[in-house]
Amino acid sequence: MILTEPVPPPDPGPPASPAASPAPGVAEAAVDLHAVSLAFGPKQVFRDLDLRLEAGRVHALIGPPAVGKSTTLKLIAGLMRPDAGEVHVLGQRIDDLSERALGAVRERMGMLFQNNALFDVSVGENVAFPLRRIDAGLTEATIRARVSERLAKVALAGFEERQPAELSGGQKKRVGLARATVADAALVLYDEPTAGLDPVTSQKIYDLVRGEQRATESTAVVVSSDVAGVLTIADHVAMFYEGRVVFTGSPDEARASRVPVVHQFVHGTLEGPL
Amino acid sequence: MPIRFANVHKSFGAKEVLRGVSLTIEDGECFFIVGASGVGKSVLIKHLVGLLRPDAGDVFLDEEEVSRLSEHALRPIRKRCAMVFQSSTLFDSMTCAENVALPLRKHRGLGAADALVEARRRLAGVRMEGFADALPAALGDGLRKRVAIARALTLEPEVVLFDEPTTSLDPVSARRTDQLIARLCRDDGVTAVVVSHDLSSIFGIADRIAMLYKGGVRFLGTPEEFRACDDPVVRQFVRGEAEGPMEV
Amino acid sequence: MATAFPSPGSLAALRFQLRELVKLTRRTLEMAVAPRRGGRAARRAFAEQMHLVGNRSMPFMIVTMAFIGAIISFQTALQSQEILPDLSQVGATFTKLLVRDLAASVGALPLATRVGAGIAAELGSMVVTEQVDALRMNNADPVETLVLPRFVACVVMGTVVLVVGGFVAFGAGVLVGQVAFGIEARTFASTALLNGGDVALGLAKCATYGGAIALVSSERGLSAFGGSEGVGRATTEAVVGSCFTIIVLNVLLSTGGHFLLPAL
Amino acid sequence: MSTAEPGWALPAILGRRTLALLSQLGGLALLARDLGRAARPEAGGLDRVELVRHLHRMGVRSVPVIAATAAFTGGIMVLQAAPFVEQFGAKDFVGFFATFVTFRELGPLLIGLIFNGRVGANNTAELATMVVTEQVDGLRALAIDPVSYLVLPRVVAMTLTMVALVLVGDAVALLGALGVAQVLLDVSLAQFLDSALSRLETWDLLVGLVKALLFGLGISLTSCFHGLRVRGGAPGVGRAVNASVVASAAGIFVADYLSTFLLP
Repeated sequence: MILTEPVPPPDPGPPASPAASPAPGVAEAAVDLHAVSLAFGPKQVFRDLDLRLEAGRVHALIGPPAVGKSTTLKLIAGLMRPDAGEVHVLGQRIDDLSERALGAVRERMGMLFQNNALFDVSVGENVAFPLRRIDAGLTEATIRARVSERLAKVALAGFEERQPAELSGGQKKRVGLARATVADAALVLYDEPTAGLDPVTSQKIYDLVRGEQRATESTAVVVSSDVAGVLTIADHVAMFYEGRVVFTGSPDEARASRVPVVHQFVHGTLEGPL
Repeated sequence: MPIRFANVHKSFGAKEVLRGVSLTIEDGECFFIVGASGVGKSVLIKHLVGLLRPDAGDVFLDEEEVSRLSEHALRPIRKRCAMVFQSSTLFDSMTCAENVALPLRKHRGLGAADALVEARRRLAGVRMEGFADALPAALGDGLRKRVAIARALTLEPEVVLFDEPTTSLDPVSARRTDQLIARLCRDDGVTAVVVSHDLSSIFGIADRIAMLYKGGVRFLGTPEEFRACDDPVVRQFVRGEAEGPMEV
Repeated sequence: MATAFPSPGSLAALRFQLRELVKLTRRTLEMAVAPRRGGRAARRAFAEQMHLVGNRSMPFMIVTMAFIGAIISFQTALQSQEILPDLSQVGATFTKLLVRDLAASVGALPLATRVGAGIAAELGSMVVTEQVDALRMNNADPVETLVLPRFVACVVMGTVVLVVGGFVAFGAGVLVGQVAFGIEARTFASTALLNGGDVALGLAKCATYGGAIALVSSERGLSAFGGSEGVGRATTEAVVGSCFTIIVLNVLLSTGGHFLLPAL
Repeated sequence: MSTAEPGWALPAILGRRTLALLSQLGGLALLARDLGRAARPEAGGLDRVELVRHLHRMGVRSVPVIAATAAFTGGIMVLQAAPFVEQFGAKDFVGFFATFVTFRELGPLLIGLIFNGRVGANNTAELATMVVTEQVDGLRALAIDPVSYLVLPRVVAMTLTMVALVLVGDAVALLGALGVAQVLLDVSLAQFLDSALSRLETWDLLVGLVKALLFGLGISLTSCFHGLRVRGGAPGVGRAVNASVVASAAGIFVADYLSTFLLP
């Protein structure tokens, strides 16, 4: 099992600059979608979609509802397969892998689901789940130590024995976040991490996402409807519209964009093509 | 129809949500109830139409004590005081037009066909005439919200309660919804009570704001006062900062 | 899961479901023959499901089967009165009917309702809350971690529950024979007409129905989509699908039994 | 599933179960009372638009699965009778045996179970979904009484539908039995019909229909009750459906038992 090899140990050193990547010089792509097409029944979601997300950054995927942002995350995770085209993740093509072969890639990925997807077991067991699945060799003590370390990091120290049903929306979200990152994933996918949360709680979640990415130099891909919030932590933004990527660039470039849809969407103005 | 909450308490099991909320909302106001997630904003406004009943305290609508009325006696109140839910609550087995036609059929005595004609006219009022025959499941959140607003307005209510009207909407749809609410207050003299934590809406259209915190009213005033307030909890909320005294 | 759904209720949808069911059956059986990873969690999952299917369904099944036994015995006696005035054969006939078919086939229907709805509701809600996707992201194959324990539990404990239910039905039948028709319990509780083939066929039916309930319900649960409505739909389809599958399997097994394990 | 129940001592379990059963029966009684009130015109009365919609959805669209079940059931009845026919040479009785049992007992029972799985479960799922997505609160906020608008048309539609489906099912089961009798047992069409018609009474058919009426009422009330009582999001919907089909199935068996003995 590839557990520790691809990921550098958590390094409390100075945060890496946005441009830093595991292979200095050439910016390596953590995710590369090439000519991807996908349809749900009669509804064409993507036609020839190309998207390249560099390693070691926080990427924000934005766009109006139902343009395929969450679908993109599921393609990257291998939970869905494209009808045509190639999906490369962490240097490997995954769209033609079997479910079992996908396992090796997924061990290097973490995902925070929109509904948190917490299991009906204690908070501690939820966070321990990836560790137990990835490496049978970890001792119980190691697992417990890593779980409590991770829970402390999301400000939920001592919550091990609680049941998910007892928690508030923001707390569940943080448990999901702890579970997604406990195995030191090289690529973490966040599906609407702040949906339905108030501005203060949202900002706390965003800070955690950013802090985690900086500390492990991993890659984060965040899908969010809260455009203003997600732009505060992103290094790179991709905007989806009508099945295509209509904009990629830095948050500042997004705010300054003259493309009408992008401008209207980012600034939330009423007049425009949307 | 002035609205008054008098020392309202409400608990769910062991969880005390409201611990003595007192508020007065004037006629024709665009009144915002704001606060962190789970602080009991929706719980508070559901008391106004009798969907929840207080453990202690009273809720008055036009000097009528809503909290004491039976389900049957609440009906006239509910015709005058409409509610737009966070999840829109459109009936998913009916088309948009049928959704809007239902209260017309039930309360205006219109026949099924007449009600549908009138419903289409109402949908045109929120620029949804093109979706009259679509099922709600086929629409996005923003469009569903507009149909829900059209449905809530069918009986020409004097008060409309909006529960998080812009949550989970993209920025453009959110501002469109704000505009619709503002127009209701300005042009039709409707009292709007809006539950929200969307800062753009709050500073965009609110006449007055009440902020709930830990089961009570922490702040009450105009948007300008809200922005200038030096209470650290209010300030943290207004700025949307992660660090601060606010417990969430 | 699958990306394209034919409109529900159509023949295409039925064919699609059948294909999915066959696929799931094959994968579950493969897993059952060659378990990949065991461990504490897996053992606990098996025990939990056994408990759920066995112990938790038992009270419901005992009550149901008592009523079924009473009804069947009553009707059998009423019928044979028409054919033969002598009631001495009723007990033996009743026993044979019960063992060969009714204990399994009629008992499997309430069992499908109880267990099938439970499985589909649980798996369905795991799908719509994305827990199944979370399992897959953590390398836990849903068939291995969710379907296999339910399948094994249903085959094993389903058989146990149905056999126990059969005895309860038998007891209730004897009681009705005694009370309503005045047939001596000793005369009624006769195994004179019973042979090994009947027992084999009865047991085969129990195990087959148990497995079918698990597979049909799991398949429906795992293909749920679209929020709470989807969970409800999956649960409904699981109950109807399981009941219907049992009835079809009964025709197949009974016809096969008629030729391979003759009754006389 | 959490098993954090406050005790496993037998009295505690029995007490809890009794309480749960009583609270369910009480809830059903309250719902029935509310229905009586809702039926009065000033409370809204019966919504015709909804009634027609439900009759179509529940009735017309259930016909295929009910017909298939009935056909198989008729076949199975003859199949089970086969050994005895061969043993006692009772060919003259096959027609009567098959129709009598189908009309009085198996027809209503099996159709009731399938109806419970398809329509009852669906109904619970639909209402429960409406509750958890706040659609029921939405109705109340529109000053529309949920009992008169949602429950009343459903109860009326389900009861009518159940009776109609049993009539259809009886006819189809007869055909199924006829087919199998002819092919497998070499009983001629005339022989079959003669034996059925000469011995069968209208009362036998009526008993089945009375049962259908009872089952329809029971299933509709139970399924509405569980649907409106749901708690806790998508998983709650699954649990409600599960509870509803199990309670209805138990109710069907109890009602069947009582009516079998009370309607001679």
